[in-house]
Formats: sequence, C-alpha cells, structure tokens
Amino acid sequence: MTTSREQPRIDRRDALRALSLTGLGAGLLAGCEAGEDPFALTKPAVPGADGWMRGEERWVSTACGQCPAGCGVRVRVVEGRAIKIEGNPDCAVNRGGIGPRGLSGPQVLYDPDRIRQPLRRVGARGEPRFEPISWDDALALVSERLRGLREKNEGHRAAIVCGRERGLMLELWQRFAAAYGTPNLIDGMSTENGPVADAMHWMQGVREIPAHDWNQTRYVVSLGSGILESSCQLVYFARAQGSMRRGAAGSRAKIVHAGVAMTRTAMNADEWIAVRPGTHAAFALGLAHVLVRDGLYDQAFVAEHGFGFDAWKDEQGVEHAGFKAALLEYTPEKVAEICGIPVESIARIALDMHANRPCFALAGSEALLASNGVRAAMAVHALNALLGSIDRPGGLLVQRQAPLADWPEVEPDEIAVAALAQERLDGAGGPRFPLASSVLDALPEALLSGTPYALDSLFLYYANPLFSRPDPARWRKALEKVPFIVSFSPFLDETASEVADLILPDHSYLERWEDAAPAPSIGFAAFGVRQPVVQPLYSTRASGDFVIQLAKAIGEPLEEAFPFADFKDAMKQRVVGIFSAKRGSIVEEKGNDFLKRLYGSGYWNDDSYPFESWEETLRTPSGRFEFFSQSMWKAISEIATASGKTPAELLAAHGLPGDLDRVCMPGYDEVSWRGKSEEHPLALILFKPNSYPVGGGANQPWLQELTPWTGRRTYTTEAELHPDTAQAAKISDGDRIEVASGVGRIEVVARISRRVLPGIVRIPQGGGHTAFGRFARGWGANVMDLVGVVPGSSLSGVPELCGTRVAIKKVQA
Amino acid sequence: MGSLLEVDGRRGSSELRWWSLAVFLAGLVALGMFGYAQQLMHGDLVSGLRTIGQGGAAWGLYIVFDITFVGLAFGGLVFMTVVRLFHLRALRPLSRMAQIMALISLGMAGLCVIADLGRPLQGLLNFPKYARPMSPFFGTFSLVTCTGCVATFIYLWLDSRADAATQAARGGFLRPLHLLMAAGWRNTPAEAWRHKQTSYLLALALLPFMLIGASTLGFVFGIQAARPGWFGTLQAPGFVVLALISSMGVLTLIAAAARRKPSLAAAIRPEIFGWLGNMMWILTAVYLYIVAIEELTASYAASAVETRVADSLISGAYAVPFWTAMACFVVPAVLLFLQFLRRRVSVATTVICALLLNAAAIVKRLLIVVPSQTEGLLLPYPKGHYLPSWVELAVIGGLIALGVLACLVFARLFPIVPLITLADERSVPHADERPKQRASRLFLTGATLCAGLALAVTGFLLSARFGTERWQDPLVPFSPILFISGMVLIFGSALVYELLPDAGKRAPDPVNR
Amino acid sequence: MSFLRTATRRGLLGALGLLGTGAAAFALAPLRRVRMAIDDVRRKGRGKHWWGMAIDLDLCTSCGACVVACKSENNVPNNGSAPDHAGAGIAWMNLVPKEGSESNDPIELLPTPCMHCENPPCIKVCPVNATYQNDEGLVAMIYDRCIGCRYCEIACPYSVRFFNWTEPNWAEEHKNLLNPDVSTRPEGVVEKCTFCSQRLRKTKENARLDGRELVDEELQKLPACAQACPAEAIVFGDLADGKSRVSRLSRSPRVFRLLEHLGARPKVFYLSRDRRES
Amino acid sequence: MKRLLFFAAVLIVAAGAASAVFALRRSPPAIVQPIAFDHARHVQEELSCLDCHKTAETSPQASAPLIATCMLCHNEAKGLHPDEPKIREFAERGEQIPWVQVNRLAGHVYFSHAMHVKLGKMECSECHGDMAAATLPVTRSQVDHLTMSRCMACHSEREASNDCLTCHK
Repeated sequence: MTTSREQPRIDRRDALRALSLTGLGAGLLAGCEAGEDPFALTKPAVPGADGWMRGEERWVSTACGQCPAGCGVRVRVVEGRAIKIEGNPDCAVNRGGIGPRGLSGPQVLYDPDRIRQPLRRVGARGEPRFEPISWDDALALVSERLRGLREKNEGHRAAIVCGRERGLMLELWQRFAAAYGTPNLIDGMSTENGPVADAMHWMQGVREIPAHDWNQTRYVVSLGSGILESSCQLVYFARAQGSMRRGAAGSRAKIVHAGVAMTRTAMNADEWIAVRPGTHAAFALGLAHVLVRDGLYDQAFVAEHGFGFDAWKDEQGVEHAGFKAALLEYTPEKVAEICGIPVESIARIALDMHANRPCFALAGSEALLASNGVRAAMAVHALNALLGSIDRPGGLLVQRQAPLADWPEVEPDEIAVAALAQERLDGAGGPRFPLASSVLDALPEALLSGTPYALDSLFLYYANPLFSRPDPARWRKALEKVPFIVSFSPFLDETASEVADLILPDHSYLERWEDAAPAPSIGFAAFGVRQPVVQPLYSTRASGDFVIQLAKAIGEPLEEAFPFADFKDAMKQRVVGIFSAKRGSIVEEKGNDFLKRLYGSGYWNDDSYPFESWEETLRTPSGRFEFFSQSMWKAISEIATASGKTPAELLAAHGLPGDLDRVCMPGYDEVSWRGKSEEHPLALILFKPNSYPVGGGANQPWLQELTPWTGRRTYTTEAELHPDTAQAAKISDGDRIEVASGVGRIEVVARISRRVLPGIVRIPQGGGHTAFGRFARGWGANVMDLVGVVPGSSLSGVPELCGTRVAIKKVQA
Repeated sequence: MGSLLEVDGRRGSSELRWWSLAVFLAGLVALGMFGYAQQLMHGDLVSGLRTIGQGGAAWGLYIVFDITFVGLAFGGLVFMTVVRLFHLRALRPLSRMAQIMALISLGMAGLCVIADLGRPLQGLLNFPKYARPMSPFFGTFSLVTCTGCVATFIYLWLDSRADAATQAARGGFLRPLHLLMAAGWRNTPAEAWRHKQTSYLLALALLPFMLIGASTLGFVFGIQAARPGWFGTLQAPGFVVLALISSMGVLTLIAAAARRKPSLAAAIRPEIFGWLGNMMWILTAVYLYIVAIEELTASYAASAVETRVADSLISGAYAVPFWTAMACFVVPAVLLFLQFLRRRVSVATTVICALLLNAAAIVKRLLIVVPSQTEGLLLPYPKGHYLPSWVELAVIGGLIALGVLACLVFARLFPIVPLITLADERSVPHADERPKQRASRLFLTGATLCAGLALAVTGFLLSARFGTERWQDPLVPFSPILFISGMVLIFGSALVYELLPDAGKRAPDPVNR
Repeated sequence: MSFLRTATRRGLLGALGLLGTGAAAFALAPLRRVRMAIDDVRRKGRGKHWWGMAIDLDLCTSCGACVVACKSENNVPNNGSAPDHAGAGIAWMNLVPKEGSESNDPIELLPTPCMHCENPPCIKVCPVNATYQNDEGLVAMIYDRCIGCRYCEIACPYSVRFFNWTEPNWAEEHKNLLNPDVSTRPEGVVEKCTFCSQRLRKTKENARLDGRELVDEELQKLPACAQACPAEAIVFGDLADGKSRVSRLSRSPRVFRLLEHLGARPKVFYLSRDRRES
Repeated sequence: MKRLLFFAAVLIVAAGAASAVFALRRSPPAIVQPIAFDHARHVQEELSCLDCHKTAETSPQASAPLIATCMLCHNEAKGLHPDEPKIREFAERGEQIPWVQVNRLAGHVYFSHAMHVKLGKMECSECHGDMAAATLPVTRSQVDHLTMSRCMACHSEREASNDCLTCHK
C-alpha cells in the first residue's frame, strides 16, 4: 500500500475537454465511447499474421529463455501472435510446470520499447541519440574494424563479454575468439555461480555447478541458498521441494535453512537457523567437525575416493597436513560463537544429517559472494563428500551433457596465436586472479588503468554492466575509455543507451533458433531447442547468425572456422551427435524424423543417470575427490614462479596469510568487509527476487507487479530491516531511508520485519533503471550503486555482492 | 419577483445580496461539474477511493452524502407529516420549507449515487432494466429517490395550491406558472375540506414509506457479515435517528435564513426554534445512546477484527475525528437542553448548535462508512486509508451548492412560508359539515390506488425474479419501472381525488376575478 | 368539530396500523427473498458438476506462477508504476499473507483466487443482477450489466473482487498478447476470477465433440493457475464427483477453508499440515 | 412562459442530437470486398460450404479460406468472372486476399460453429441465409438480426444451456 495519491495533472486541453464534456456533452460523449467494442480490443498488425486463418490456433514447443534453467514450454499462438506460455510436460526439467518468469515471455516479445533495427550512435555518449542503419552497413562497420585490428596484430584489443554460462552461443563466441585471436572472452560463469563452480573445479575437476538428486534425498541443508527465489532453477526446485513434501511427516524429507534472513527458502524449510552474514562456511565446517569427531562420516568413500583428508606427501616428499587436521579448530563451541547460534543446534543437525542419509548441503549467493566465497563453497562441498553424497543417489550429481557432435577443430593462424598468448585484460589466470577463469568485474580497473593494454572494441552479448554489475558509475567511467562498443541487446538498456556506439538488436528468445542447455538440475543429459514461435516482429537479427556472418565478412582465416549457413545449421551439426547416439527420449532411424520429433517436442533427454561413474565425475589430477586441491596448489605455485615470486609472496600480495596449503583446503575466513564498521555498521545483503530473470525483467509488468518478497509494495525498492536495527536509526515501516556505503548511496523504502537478523540491510536487485523501457524506468533504486568492484584480496575474483558494509538514515522529506 | 417586493423596502441591497449569492453558488456548481467531468474522463481513479485490501476504501464521500441527503429528505417529510397529522399550528410556517428541503435533497441523493457509479450511463440504463429488491440499493434508489420525489412533489403541490392562487391573483411575470400550480383552486369550502383530507392521508402514507426508505440505507451496511463494524441490527435505527437530527438542523438553518426577511420574521417566531432545539437535543441523546451501545458491544466482542474497528475509532487511527464528532454531538445537546430548562430561546444558539450537529452527523457517517473497509479486513491484508480527493470534494460541494441555489430560487419564486399562516388562516373557510362528494371522484381515486398497488406488487415480484432463474432478465422488461410507476400511481391517486373538478355550479374563480 | 376530531383520531389510529403492517411486510419481503435464495442454493438441484479447488500449502512455495499465469490467461490489465495507480491493481489470483499483517512479517503466503462460495455474499447485494452463481457453482460476472457501484467488492469477505478504477492502459504492442477467448473489461466494471470458465468451456465442448464424458485428469490442471503451478499444489475438479482428486483432497484431515464462520461456504479448500487458520 | 418554451426547445434539440449519435453508431458503412466473390457460382460447381470454410465443423470459427485453397481451382484462368485474374495477381505477389470480415460478434460473445454445426446439426443457411443464391459478395453483417433473445429462444427450444457462461466470455 502507498501513501502518495497525486491526482492526474490537468492541463488546459484537459480543462477545455472537461468543460465541453460537462452536462449534456458528457452524456453524449459517453454514448459515443460505447461505440467501439470495449470487450475486444483490436490488435495491431504483426508480420505473418495474414497467413493464418481466422481464429487459427497452434501450440509451438520451445525452450524458455527467461533464465538459465531452460524449461521446456509450449506457446499458444493465435493468428500469428504468441498469446500464452505454458509448461511442456515432455521436458524433464519442469514436467509441465512453469514459473512466473517463463509465463512473462510474451511481455518480452511484445515489449513496446524493443529496438526495431540496428542503431548507430549520433552525437556524444551519454544521451540516447541514435540513427537507424541497415544490417549490411552494420556488418561492414564491425568487420572492417575487426579486420583492421587483426592486420595490426592487435586482435587481443577486442574483448567479448558473453553473459552466458553454457550453451552453444557461448561456444560460438569462444570459437570466434579463438579463430579471430583474442584472449579476452569473459563468460557469465564469472558472476554469481562462480564460487560453486570453482569448488567443483578444484575438488572434482569439473567447472560446472553441481546437480542434486532431490527425488531420492531425505535431508537437505541449505546454507544461504536461494533455491526458491534467486536460483537459476526456480521451477525445478519448486517441483523438487513439492515432491519432497509429499507423504506424511517422518517419511518426508526435511529441509534446514541456515541464513541471515527468512527468505522464501527459509519460509518453506522445516527449520531456519539464523547465522551471521558470511559465516555459513563456519557452520558447514562445524557440521563436518562433528561428523569426523564422532566418526560418522563416510569413511569408505574418503578412503577409496578421497584425497588429502589425512596428511600426505607430494613427489618432493614434502609432508602436507590434511583436511582432517584443518577441521580440528572448528569445534561446535567456536562455530556457535562465530555464527551466533546455539551450540546444540550444530551437533543436532550433524547427527540428523547422518541419520537421514542420503542427504546433501548446498550453498547460495548470500554465503558465497564475499571475499571468502571459494573456500566457503569448498567447505560445503567437502561436507557433502564426508556425507558420502558425491555422485550417489540422493546426493550431488555432475550434470551430464547431451552427446553433441563436435564442430570441426579451429586452427588459429599465427596472428591469432600471437594474440591469444597475450595476457588477459581481466587478469584471470594471471598473478592478479590466479584461480579465476574470467573476472568480469575486473574490467573497469583494467580499462581505466589501460594496463596491460588499452581496449579497442568491446562486444556486449547479454551483458548490461551499467546496471547489473557492481559500481555502475565506475563502469561508466571505464567504458568511456573504449573507443568502440557494440551491444546486442534487444532492449535499450543502460549500457546500450549510454555507451554503445552500435546496437545490433538480437531477436527476442521467442523469435530465434537456439539451443537450451538446462542449468544443472536433473543431472541426466537433456537438450532443449529454442525455436521461433512467431515471425520476427522487427528487423532484428539473431546474434548467432550475425557472429557467423561477421566471421565470413572478416574473411581469412575465420571463414573456414565457420562452415555454417546460419546458427540453426551450426546447431544441427551438433545435434547430429544426439541423433547418432540413438538413446534417450527420441530415437529415430532417419535424421529428418529425428529433427521433426525434436523440434516437435522441443526437448530431448536421457533420463538415466549412471551413479558412481568416478572417471566421469572425479577428473582431478589424483582421480579422487580432493579435500586438498592439488590443481589449485599447482596453479598458484606455477603462476607465482612465472611472475618470479614464491607462492607465499603471491598470497601476501593479495593480503592473505602466507600458508599455501591452507588456501588449497576448504576453510572459513572472516569476510573482509568493504567499509569500516564505525561509519558503516550494517551488513548489506542483496539478492535476486524471483521476478528478476536474465537481463532484468523490470520491463515486464507481470513480474514487477509480483512483489519481490512476501510483502505488497510494488514498483519500489525496499530495504528489509530488523525492528531493532530500525529503532536504532529511528526508522519506521514505509519511511524513505538513505543507504550509504563507501561506494555510493541510494534511497529506498524501509520495510521493518522480524524476518532478517539485526545488523543487516537486505535489498533486492532489479530496481532503479534509468533506461530499459517505459515499465522499467523511473522507480526504485539500484543496489549495485552500493557495491564496489573486485579488490585484490580475492584469488578467484568473486564478485563480492554480500561483502559490503552500509549505514542507513531516514530521509527528511 | 413575486413575494419579495411588496414587503421589502430595502429592495436594492437585498437584490444585490441575492444575486451575488446566486452567482457564487452557480460558480461552485460549475466547479463540481468540472470535477465530475474529470471523473468521467480518467475514471474513478481521480477519486481518493481504491481497492479494499490493497490499501483503499471502495466507498467514500459520495456514499456518505447519499446517506446525508436521504436523511434530510426523510427528516423533512417526517416534519411536515407530523405537523399535518397532529395539527401543530405553531410549526406550520416551516412545513413548506421542510417539503422543499425534502424534495431537493432527494434529488441530491440521486445525484450522489450517480456520482459514485463507475458507469453512470450504464447505471441509468441498467437500473430500470435489472434492479432487484434483494439488494438494499433497490430501496434507496427506486423507492427513495424516484418514488419519494414524486410523492413529495405531489404533497408540496397540493399543499401550495391556495398560495399559488393568491400569487397568481397578484399577477407578475410568473403568473402562468402560478396558475399552473394553483390548478384551478377556487377557495371553495369543499376544496378546502377535500385538501385537508388528502393532505392528511398523504401524510399518513408518506411517513412509514419514508421510514422504510431511510431504513434500507441502514440495511445497505447492516447486512454485511464480512464488514465488522457494520454488521448489526442497530444500523437502521441509528441511521433514522441521525437523519432526523441533521434534518432538524438544516431546517433550523433554513428557517433562520428565511427569518432574515422582515416580512417573514413575524411568522417564524422564536418558539419554533425552541421546538426544533428540543427535538435536536432529544434525538441527539437517543443517538448517543445508540452509539454507546454499538461501541460497547463491539469492544466486548469476541471477534478480533470487530474490536480492531472499534478501537480504531476510540483510540486508533480515527480517534481524532471520532471524538471531535462526539464532542460536536454532546456540546450542542447540552446547550439546547439548558435552553430548554431556562425556557428562553436564543435563535443564535440554536443555529450554532444546528451547524455543529450537522457537521458531527456528516463526520459520523464518514466514520461509519470508511473504517469498516480500511480496518475491518477479515484476512490479513494491510490496513487501508482514505482521503477524499479534490474531485470528490468539488462534486459534493457542487451538489450542496446546487441544493441551496434551488432553495433560493424557490424562495424567490414562491412564498417559502405559507401565506395562509401569515394571515392566521383567516382566509381558509372552516368547512365543518362534509360537502357532498361525487361518486365518480371516489371511484376514480380508488381505481388509481388499486391500479397503483397492483402495478407496484407485480413490478416488485417480477424484478425479484419470481419464477425465473435468478440471473435471467425479468419476465417483463423494465419491471422495476413497473414497480416505481405503481408507487407513483398510489400517491397519484391523491391528485385524482383532489384535482378532479366538481361538476355542477362553478364557484367564482378568485383568480380571474 | 368534535366529529372531525374523533374521526381524525380513529382514522389516524386505523390508518397507522394498516400502513404499519403494510410497511413491515414490504420491508421484510426482500429479506425473505434473500433467505429463499440462500435456501435454494443449499438444496439446489445442482448441475452435473460442482466445481471446486484444492490448494496444498505444504507444496506451495509462493513462487507466484499462479498469479502471473492468471493475468496472462485472463487479460488482467497491468497497473503500472504511476503513484496514483497504487492500490488500483487487479489480480484475480493473489498472494495474501497468511499471518501477521500487523507485525508486517507474514510467515506464509496463501494463493487466493475467488472462493466461488456456495452461499456468496457478493451476489446477494448486487443491485442489477450483474453477478450470479451458475448451476455448476461458478460465481461469474455479467460485465455488461455492471454499473460499478462496488457493493459486491464491499460484501466480499476475501477481497477478491476488483474494480476497474480507470480504462485499462494496454500498450499498443501488448494488445497482441490478449487472449481472444476472454473479453477485456472497460473502466468502471467489477471483475473477478472465473475458475477460467473459458478453458472449462473449451474442454467441455471438446469432450462433447468427441462424444465422451469429462474425465478428472483433464480437469485437475484446467485453470491457468493450476496448469502453471510447478509444485502441482493447485488442483481443480468436480466436487460432485466423489472420486475426483479435488473431492478426495477436500475430505483430507489437513483441510481448512478461509473464514468458515461467515457461512459463505467457500469452494476453495486449503490443505496444511498444521491447520493454521488465518 | 417563453422561458419554459425555450427550455423545452433546448431539451428537444439535445434529445435529437443524442438519438442522431446513436443512429450513426447503428449503421456501419457498407463493406467493399477485394474481389466480387460469387457464392452462387461456386455452389453450382458442386462445392459445399465446408470445402472452403473448412473448420466450421471442428473449431469455433468457420474461417475464410487462404489463397492456396482458391488456387487449387483458379491456378489457370476459368475466365468466367471479371475479377478472377485478381486472384492470381494476389498469388503471384505472395499475398493473401484481404477479405473483410463481415459477420462480427460483440467482444463479450463466444460462438462456436463446431457446436452449432456438428452437435446442433444446424444448416449454415439458418443464420447466413441462402448463400447458394448470392451472386454478389456479402457486404453487410448477416447475423445482426441474431439478438441475444433470439439466441436464447432457440437454445431453450433445443434444450441447449442458457447459462451466461455458455456464450459470454
């Protein structure tokens, strides 16, 4: 509910109309208004509609593109218009269910503020003044620039930001980068899901977030995970949670949520353990400690498939302490003290977990997106190993990939090879971020300092850093330094409208061919096809097609690296693999029949998961589950030597205690908060509400009018405060308050609630757009203004979204 | 310019006063129309009303003033009927004011409802089509505003024939109108006798009829089980008493205004104000008693929400207006009571008390309508709040101005105080022995009456969907109209009885003499 | 003179008595009709079906899919961010805090569609018959009759009736996604959940065209909200059919209904392990 | 008196204006079809309604045929009708024939051809009149005369449901 009730403004025209209306006039006019049918509005013309018979209706299967989950959907198309989206029962991920994001698809397709043709900036950056240009001109423009760079042997001065974590579009960009020759491809995995994927990478040798066997598990410990509001698998988790809840109490699986707030996840859990921000890892280690202390951990698994649990010697015969020893310090008492929870709860939960195996623990952004993120993720992962839940029924699974055929190998020419050898701009894999694969948030610093080299061209695919990355102001400054920026955004988002020199609008996901590799969830392999459900509304172009055309336009040697007619063709070349594998839900003798069925049902999946296939799931140097990550140890030592330092020095340079062994094992470090506790006493916890799909969604009224949390205020950004916190600052519910950090300040509405711990300010992402269309603009505040970009302390370049301290004060209106 | 002239020496200044006042009121009306036009264009969004449960109230000022005006009408009618039935000669000078007040405020009430509707045009079309008696609105709308208007008008007309005749005799540019009103009044004993009869019976019929009308408004709220604070048996009586209070108040004001004219000052004696004052304090006492009972019951009630609403009034969000209203009830009541004890009437005091009481009554009605919507939510929706927007205020202001203007104009065109009382009824011949009646007169009257009754009953039953599916159109289209016209006929029979000309020897026409 | 007075008195008394009784009868008539209406809803020879819904709160994660699905299926207009639009929003299916609106920290959210009460308070008060209950227990609007007096909104205990405070402002492009099977509502009418009667109609007609009876399986997920629900917490069906899933759920020990004490007898059944009434 | 007359006059004028507005709304302008289609001629060719209005038995809409259907016969000139070449012109341009929908129902009305034709066993002519005799294209709605009361009368005599939700959406 609101307090402001301003009346519509009345200008002279209104007044005149009003007067003309008064009395009899009013009556007559009302009569005329009844003239055109109020019960059926006439729809605007859309391309291809005339090919449909009146009232003709088709259901087209495709894959949702609103978030990485890749749910299968069926779209109801009437007279060439997409009317409604429903879940596709054939899809193993959502089984006919569908979430609010997926349902809002039509509002993406028919957003009134979509970009309708390629745009070139006229006039200065900052103000959104563009001129439309033809696709051919645009292609020429880009290809010439890129060719020019290559000829100057400066391919590395082009960078690509691809907001995808997986899928063929990412691979296509990687292919492009490799063939063209630039090391600077930054993918989406470097963002929220980074730490979990890293933990998997260092301990299991698979850089991907794990899947979980919800159907068979009996106990789940969620460490600040937002599975029911912020995750990339909302529908699947909701379904899984539902399936867990069936059956009488006792036989039902339990969920325990340890976190700083009563989130939706906590709301639906059986128990909420309120731990202090950033101490989730300690809690996990406490549980592990109890399990080990009482000998309740899966000794068989540790013995057969574990590495570095007990002390061990490396080739040089140097003795290394094991994880077991490291665990000793995390006694329940100490952990309880760190987390601010009753001692008994730790032992209780630990025993419960052991009693109710199979069980697993999973951590979420609130626990991981801080300086200590990766080790925290490793701690949780280690806990799962101790419970013997790795690749076992009811435990953690490694998402199997569909048996796609490979594209022909790319042979980079020497120009490319030379460029690829260059140091990455974001410092990933270098002394700056030795453990990172790519660090999006490191770009601003690199661009501003111009080291190691100045960037010439930047390609933004599914990336809107000026809104969705920490410290947009800094990004703005940094991107000013880049002479040529291309955005593929279908909407005029902040980045596109403010800094992009060229906008090549992508089709909406309901208009293009694409694959949909579901984010890890079901475990077993699945492959979804995203296909056009309606004819493209405007002269937009699928970015996949554009990349291929670009490669061809640049010419030698990229041409032969891209032997595809278009992206659909490229995808088909991969799908052949599934066809020839002759397994899973679709098996056909003839390739065309296979394709027909694939496109018909929109999904292929092979719903058998081979448990305990260790060679698949443990790809570490030791071939075992590494409590002590040798690959990490190796990586750091090598990078250190390469930069002529000892590992200890390298660590010191990052402000870490110099013990390399310690770093390579799971553990709990205190969060190195941004901002001193004196002037910024409160911890900022931000989260993605489930009305926040890929690319925002603030332009989808259906999502925005769904309140981000269990409150009612819409079209505003609220900060959730504990009554004590509020009282201390003399703030009451509904007040406008200013939240300030060392980086910036925003104005939000206070929401007093016992559902957060004292000393915390919890704010959802997604508000405060300055562009992005009529529905998104002009309400709420962007919490990213409070968060700083990545500092040096982190080895993996984790975006520290939950590592900021803030202060609040009431805004005197 | 009939009645003003001959008595008033300081014509010029009074003229000026009159016109300036009229212009001012007209301006208010125009503003109201402008506001309403806003509402027509932008929808009810321009009002302060919003969805219940999403922080708003769905009913507000419009409904409040609908209640107020219906109340005034009811009170006016009660006054005039009581005066007539019990031959309260002393109060007779006010009877016409009361009638006018009733007539005009009935119109205002209708307009209030229209203003509240989301689709006024549809309302005018669909109500006569589909109206159903099961909804209390049927009562307020068809009974009160339509039938009440007609009945009151008939009474007013018949009652003012004699004066009209005298006016017509005086000539002036309004002569045709006066002649029309006089409807051939010849001042014969028979006519006088007949008029006594009709006015008597009419009064008798109107009283309970309007009682029902006023009570249905109470039902509108009383039957809402889902709205704590409304649900209860005391609503109807409460509404009735409150209505009487405010109408006595307004009557006092009108009388006081009329009294400012020297020619009338004599007729409207202070005792009249004494009587009004007494009525007011008695009624107020009764009303306070009712309120006390309601609040007491609510605050003991088991239902948490019931108590929440009560508390919001007594100590919560609405405490300030509530207690102000209470004060505005108590203080005047006490003052008037003292006046009663001291047996000395001060017109000024009475007027001030009347003003206070009316303000209190309106606020109280607002406090009946709103809190049950904003606080009385049975599901844990967030509380709502309601502030009238300028549009609502403008529309209501316009309506009130319209009412006053109508009063002024009438007072200007026609004696607001029956001339007969000015002349102490000397001109009315005493007709003690009953004159001979024409059989046809009685027959025709009876016929109309019966026809009316028949129409009304059938119309009622038809619009109640007897014998058809509840959702279907009534068997006979526009059956609500049948009902209304039936009621009109019932009262119209009075016209037949009185206006049917006598056969035989014509008495000399006093007008065209 | 004396004669007149006596006559007057007698007449007065007599007439008063007469009119009094008449008045009473007149006043009571509507109420009696209401009673009858209630009764014949009770023992109504209901149509073949009696539609109802069950919502399992143990499965529900309050993700809001039902809310959006409903808006998308039923052409519910967007409210928009304009400040004066606050409180004018429409959501036939809504998430309502189950506890503690006072302390402003709800523990759980209830998906709240229209309860399609067996004894609906809203219908009784409509002055123009613009809303009614059909033989299968659906409480529906007749938009063309509605005059927008909002009396039904006031009468509804669950606040699930919504008034169009202004002309729905569809962006021109957004008109493309309007569902042709559902009429758009003009300014000034009240609207509400229909249990997706248009989908029900389509299913019925298809069954008839195939010359078969309706089967419970095709009904369970019939409304848009039930179809979307990822946790399959919402089940629709025929309460008259004792074997249907919904009627089985409606007999579960976990079941409760909202504000049962009002006697509206809602046909939406909530299931929850701890039967916390709101 | 004069004033009374004046007011009366004003009222009459107002009423007149109002009724004029309503009258204007009543009669939409006659429709001009892109091709002067001759139903009678086609019926003579032994074509049944369902041959072109294919979905009349299976879906709510009877649907006008797409140009592909026309081209089945008109791919080479029959030379019987001055407008015939237009068909091929449209086809060559890859366009559909922009037929104008004549029979429109109010936005809140639902009508299913399938139910009426297949289950109700109604003849097309019952609502659309004798198209077999129509040599000129339809330019005015054929279903305007189908008022709600007539629908309901027919429904009750054929024992079809008269529930509002049957035909209103």
